This record gives sequence, structure tokens and C-alpha cells, in this order.
Amino acid sequence: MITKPVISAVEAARKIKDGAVLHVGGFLGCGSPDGIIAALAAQGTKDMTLVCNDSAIADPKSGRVTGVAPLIAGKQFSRMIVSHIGTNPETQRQMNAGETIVDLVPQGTLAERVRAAGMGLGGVLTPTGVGTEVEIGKQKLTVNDRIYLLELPLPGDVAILKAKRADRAGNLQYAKTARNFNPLMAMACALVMVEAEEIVEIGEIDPDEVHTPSIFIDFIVLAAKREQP
Amino acid sequence: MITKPVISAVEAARKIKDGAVLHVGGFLGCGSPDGIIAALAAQGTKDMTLVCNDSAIADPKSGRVTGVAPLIAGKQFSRMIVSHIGTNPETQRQMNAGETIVDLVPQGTLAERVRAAGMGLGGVLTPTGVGTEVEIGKQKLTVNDRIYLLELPLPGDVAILKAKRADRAGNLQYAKTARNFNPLMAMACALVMVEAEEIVEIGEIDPDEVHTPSIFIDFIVLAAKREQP
Amino acid sequence: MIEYTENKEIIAKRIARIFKNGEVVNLGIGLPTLVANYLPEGVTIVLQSENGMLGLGPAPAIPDPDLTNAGNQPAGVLPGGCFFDSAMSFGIIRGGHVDYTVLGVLEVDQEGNLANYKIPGKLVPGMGGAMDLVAGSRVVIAATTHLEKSGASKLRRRCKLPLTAAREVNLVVTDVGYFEILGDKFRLLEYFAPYTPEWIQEHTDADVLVTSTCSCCSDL
Amino acid sequence: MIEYTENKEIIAKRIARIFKNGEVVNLGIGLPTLVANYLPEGVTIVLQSENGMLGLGPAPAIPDPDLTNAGNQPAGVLPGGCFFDSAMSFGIIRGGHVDYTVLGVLEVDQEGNLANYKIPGKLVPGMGGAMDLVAGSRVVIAATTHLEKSGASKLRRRCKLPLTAAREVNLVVTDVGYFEILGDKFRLLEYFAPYTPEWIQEHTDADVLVTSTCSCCSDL
Repeated sequence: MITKPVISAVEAARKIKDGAVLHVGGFLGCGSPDGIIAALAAQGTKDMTLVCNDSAIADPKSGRVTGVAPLIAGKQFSRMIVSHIGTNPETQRQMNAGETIVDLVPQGTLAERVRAAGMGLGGVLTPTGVGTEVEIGKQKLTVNDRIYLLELPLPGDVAILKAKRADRAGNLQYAKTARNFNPLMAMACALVMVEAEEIVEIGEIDPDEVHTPSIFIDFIVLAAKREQP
Repeated sequence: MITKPVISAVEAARKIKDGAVLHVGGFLGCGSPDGIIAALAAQGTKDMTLVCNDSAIADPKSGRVTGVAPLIAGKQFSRMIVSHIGTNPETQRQMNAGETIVDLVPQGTLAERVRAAGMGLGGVLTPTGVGTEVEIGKQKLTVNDRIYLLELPLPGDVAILKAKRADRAGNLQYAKTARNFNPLMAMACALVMVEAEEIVEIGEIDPDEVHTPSIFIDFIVLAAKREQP
Repeated sequence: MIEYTENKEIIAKRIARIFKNGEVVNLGIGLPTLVANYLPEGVTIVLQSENGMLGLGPAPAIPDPDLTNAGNQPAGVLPGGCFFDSAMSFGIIRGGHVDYTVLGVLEVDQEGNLANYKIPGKLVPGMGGAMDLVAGSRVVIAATTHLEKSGASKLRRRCKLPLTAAREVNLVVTDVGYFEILGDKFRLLEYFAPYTPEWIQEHTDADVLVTSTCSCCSDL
Repeated sequence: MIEYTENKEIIAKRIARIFKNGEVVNLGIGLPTLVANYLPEGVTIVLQSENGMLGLGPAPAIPDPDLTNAGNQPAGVLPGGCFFDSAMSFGIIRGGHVDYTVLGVLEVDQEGNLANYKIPGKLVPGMGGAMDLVAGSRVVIAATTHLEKSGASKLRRRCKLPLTAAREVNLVVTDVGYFEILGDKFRLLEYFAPYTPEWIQEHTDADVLVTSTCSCCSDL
């Protein structure tokens, strides 16, 4: 198995260009590639489209900031495709001010759309959103007397992921609820970079326990050690 | 976590009734629930519909028989929905004699149709089969200038699976290529029974390494010890 | 004369009695989360958390940054639980493998429509997982105080806010009673002392049918 | 006068030179499987097996009943390989993550149509994974002897048998030459000594364009 280059977070950020469609793993910041995000925030790349579960947390009271929130604070996205923005008021401010476009997508639909992009499907039929604003502009199909919406794939230019462990070939394992969208985004993007807490030799991960196969991964970044809580 | 009843293969077979749509895990017999299959063959349940990757192996020369082949030999299926019948000539004989209906489905499409049934999707769009006999009778949709076939969910009444390990709650782990369709069928059927080589206590399987969550499993059968090769 | 006093505890307690052993339940953020505190002795349910877990449990003393609930609070996993990705998580939800989902409410109406994700021009948090949960779960329970602070009924004839899902709510539990939605009516199954069926009909801006088996629940 | 002799080894050898380091390849049952024996020194590819594996390797001395290739023969897994279910396996295939698929042929035509799964009334093994592999892989390589035992050309103007996929074949390697399918023609890229472009054109029942860079390959 060939090995994948291990690069710095700064080098990873450099591979992300203005205007990129960027998939970012994480759920309110749990399972986000924070090192690459910090480097990307410092780099100031603009006009990106974000595909992420949510716009993470930026709490004006506590000062707590998680996940993609630094990129949103830097106005680096001209569009966001997310399921939830309730914990980051700046997102809603930018949306109301017309500074960014926010497409709200039901979370399960978002997951299937990202998966469909990775798996070569032209779309999926979901019952979610029928009879709501979500159905506006979408094709409806009736199957076995139930109405479904046709939801289309959501591919990206770049995915940045967070993993617990990577081997040098790029096989990944995620930890607990930090898994979330990471394995789906790994399959959906042209360029895929993972920030791993630990990089191990090939053969150290049991082949029955690989969450994301190596072939999806292009570059590996070693995550900075976590501060003790 | 509540525990699931551990029953015998004979008791499992008794839960499968004439006319049932039966999903059977395994790929040419690798990863098949052989004990439940043997009991079901002895029981002689009729008019079932088989959903399985293939009709397994029944080699008239070597005498080798794998997977669902004993059920086919007993003419227990009035219909089979499979991707491949080339290694079991009896299937083709029954088909040509009009004793059974065989629907040949591309393997990846079969996998997505079973998954869609489990995951509450109304169908998926696949490029596979466009321009071939497989497209006959199916709705075609064009997405981003590419033609796709709408493929519909394939739910079942009963799934019988093979796992390496089950805990008493029903969490499953599969071994190597014996995984194949098993985790997909686990989600797609009303009644799900697994034949496990080993049954362990709750807590013994790492929650990050569960392949099929316990909630899908209704009954557990302990597999007979394998003969040494 | 009965005076209305908001009582979230009663709502959580009554909902907690609905579940049977082994059922899979998703509890929404806020009021629904309280339900976990009142499960009867001997009833073991499996909590699904849409961020990718079955077997959601209380957080350990030292929180694990890789283990949160869907509201990003520290969480734990019970023995026999497991983790999975978001496609699997919503496959479990959409595929009908979650027996009950319990959600908070902005409005719920007698047709089973639910609005709980958006107040146009005011609050647009996004639907998160709510639309899938309501469309996919076997039984949808709306959990809500019966009246707003203003005294207006949360149970409506027809929702005015943008819907989370159409005709998917099956049960409504408020702090005055327990309702089933059927035939485009709120059918009162139980009323909670000191409230009476008459009081409930008067204070609900919708059609409330008192079922023939409707009974008083006074031990909450 | 050149006499045609079937030579599967040459086909496998030439195909083995196509791949670059790290590419993901699916080898069909039969002739394509031979390709793995002829990979050049220093080129490491990743073999995908559609029954749920990346890193397919040779079988161990004692076969593992839980580890087979897609033809149900005992197999092994190389370090860094991994296992997954059939939805993931075909997601990898359909999603374009397999760089090359190499398949055997009943007929292949100059439009890139492939027939390899069915001879109506005679042989109906089913398509197995072939339809997904041909529709989904980035590059599809048809591997076939140039002539049938009868002397008929396997390369056709138009397939007559039921198609496995329409217009998906990119490259054809036979025991006489290496072709690209483009503009509804077989474009000859290389001819294998002792055969000549003229011989190939004469013995192919389709339009064969000899490209300007077409060269003789004599070291197979």
C-alpha cells in the first residue's frame, strides 16, 4: 500500500483556493479539523462554499468558539449549505445582511446528498421535507403511494476531516460521536485532507475496523495535542 | 440495554413462513447463515422470495454446495432477486423450466435497493444499467446531463444473517469479506435473525467497532463450530 | 376556577410512561431531554442521539471531547451502545427504526402538522435533524406547555408558522392532558388533575374530542 | 503470412503496464485476474474486490473461510487493506474511486459498448457486479483474445448480445494490439509483434484507425 504525504496544517490550508466548495467534518465542532481550520482562517481564503452539518458555535456570552466558526467570523464563505445555524448568531447576521447565502438542509438529507456524491448516485428520494418549505423547487415522485422529494448529490472540491487515528496509507478511524459527517465527506470531494490525532504504521489498524478506506485520503496532517480539559 | 433471545436454528426456521420475502446474507456462500439455512431446508417452507447477492454454489462435478443452494435444490423459492446465478446450474434449470422467476439485478443496485429499504428512502438514482436490458420498465431521470435509472427499495419480511460476534444485546461484528450484504439486510426486514459464531456479554464489543447496531436484531442463533478445513 | 401554571415536569413524567422495554427513543433538545429523568423502574429504553449514537447516557465526571449529545453537551454511552456516521444515524431515523421521537413545539395543529424550526424574520436556527425525526419516526410525540406565556393555546386548528413536517404528529402531551391526533382532531386520552376536560376544551384553540375512555391522571 | 495464436499472457502483461503507483484496480474473474502476476517492479496498485475489500492479496497457506475473492476462491488481504459492506464496495466502484476495471468480453464494439454477461437462451449467469464496474469505473479496459476459436473477430462494429453497459469501454487490449475507443472507432495505439497494423485491420470486423503515434510493442 502506498503512503500518503504527511503535511502541516498550513500546507493543507494552502491547497484550498478562493471559491472552493469546502466540506468540513464535525457536529457543532465535535469532530472538526481545528488545526486546518485555524490555518485556513489565518490564510483568509475567500468566497468559499461551506458544506457542513452546522455553522458550529460562536457564543457571544461565553466566548466559546468551535469548528468552522472562525471561518465564518472571517466572512470566508459566500454560501453555506448546512442544517443548523442556531448556535452561531454571526451566521444569521451575515445571512440577514445579505453577506452570505445560507441554504438550510435537513440533516438526514444533507448526509444522503453528501453520500450520493461520493457513491456515484444521481440522487435519492426522501420523505423528509414533504409539505414544508424544503420541497420548494424540487421534483416530487410518488413511490408506493408515498410522496418523496428528489434530493441531488452534493460534491465538493476539498474535504477537511478529523480522525482519531490514521495509518500512513490513509486508513482512518474516528472516535465516538466525532465520526458524524467525516466518513461521508471523505468520499465526496476531489481533494481530501485529514487531521489525525495519531498517525500509525500500515498494518496497525485492523482491516475489519477501518471506518474510511485509505484510497479516499490524499494528505494527512498530525493534529496538535489537545489541551487537558 | 435489553438482551435478545438466543434460539436454536430450528426455532429460527420456524419463524419463517410460506410466502415470506427472505433476505439472506452471503456472497457465494461466504458469510451465509448456514445453520439456519439447513434448518429451513429441512422444514421445507415454500413459495418464498429470495433476496440475496447470488444463488450460491451447487457444483454438480465437485458436489460442493454453499449458502442458499440447499433451499434452491428444495425448490423453496417461487422467485429470486439476485445478481448472479452462474455458479448454481439448478437455478437456471428452474428458471428455464418456469418453476421459478429470477430477477437479475446489478450487484451495486441490489445493495442500494436493500439499503434504501432499511433507511427509509423511496429509491435511488443509479447510472448502472442505462442502455441495457436492466432499464426496461424503469423510470429514467436526467440529472446534470447524465441519465439515471430510478431503482426502488427492496424490503423483506425476514432477514437471516451471519456474524462473527454478537453481544447479548444484538450488536454485531462481521469478519472480512463475510460482511458483504449482511449489514444492509439487517436494516431492511421486519424480522431479523443472526447466526453468530460467538456470543459475548454486553460491553465486550467496542462501541466504535460495531458493524450492525443491536436495535436491528430480534433473535440470535449460536452457529455450530466450523469443521477444520 | 382553575388557574393555569406551566409545569414541564408533569409533561416529562407522563411521556416517560409511554415507552415499553427495549424501545428506541430520540429526545429533542430542551423539555424532551427531561423525559430521561422519569423512566419507570424496570423499563429500559435505548436513547438514539442523531449525532451518531445509540445508548446515550449521562456524561462522565471528566467529559470526553469526542462524545457529546446532539446539543453539544458532554455525554456518555451505556454498555451495549454504539457509534455510527450521520448517514446511518438518519437511516435509523428515516427508516422507522426509532420508535418514538419527542420534540418541542412552536405550534402543533389538529391535522398533526408541527412547526418548531423557524419564526420568519425573527429566529431561523435551521431544522437540524428535526424534519427527518418527525418524518421518519414510528410515533411522533409533541411535548409542550399547553399555553404560551401570553395565554394563547399552543395547540392550533392550523399552524401558521413554516412546518417542520406535515401530518406526522401522533401524540401530544402538555401539562394539562395527553392527546392523540386522529381524524383531524385532538382526541383527549387523559386529563391531568386539577384540569378537567371542559377546562381543556375551553383553553384549546382547536377541536378537542373527549374520548369515551378518557380518564383523569392524578399521580404525576 | 502471420498465423494467429491465442495468447492470454501477452494481454495480461500489456495491461499490467498501464497502471501507475497507487491506482485502484478491479480485476474481473478469468483472464483479468492474470494481470496481477505481471505488475512491473516498483509499481504498487490497490486491488479492489467487489465482495468487499481493498488490498486483495494472495491466499494464505491455510485458507480463511471468511476471506475470498469475488469468485469465491481463497484470498488474502495486504497490510493497509480493509473490508466493508456491499453498499460501500459499489459506492467505491460507482463513485469513480476505482481507477481501472479490467473485464473479460463476449463482444466489444467501436462505440464502447460491452457485452459480457448473457447469451440469451444459452447462458444467463447474471451480471453480478459487472454492470456497476463498467458504468462506474474511471477507465474501463476490455481484455480479450482478438479472435474467437471460430476465427471471428471479438471486436465488433456493433454488439449483438445484450449489453453490460453502453459506451463505457475506454481501452481494449487483445493479444495482437492495444486500442483506445474514441470517436466511434478502435484507435490502434500499439501492435504486438509479429502482428502488423495491416493484419489487425484485416482481422477486425470494425473500423480500426491506426494512430499517428502507433508503435510496435515487441518486449511483452
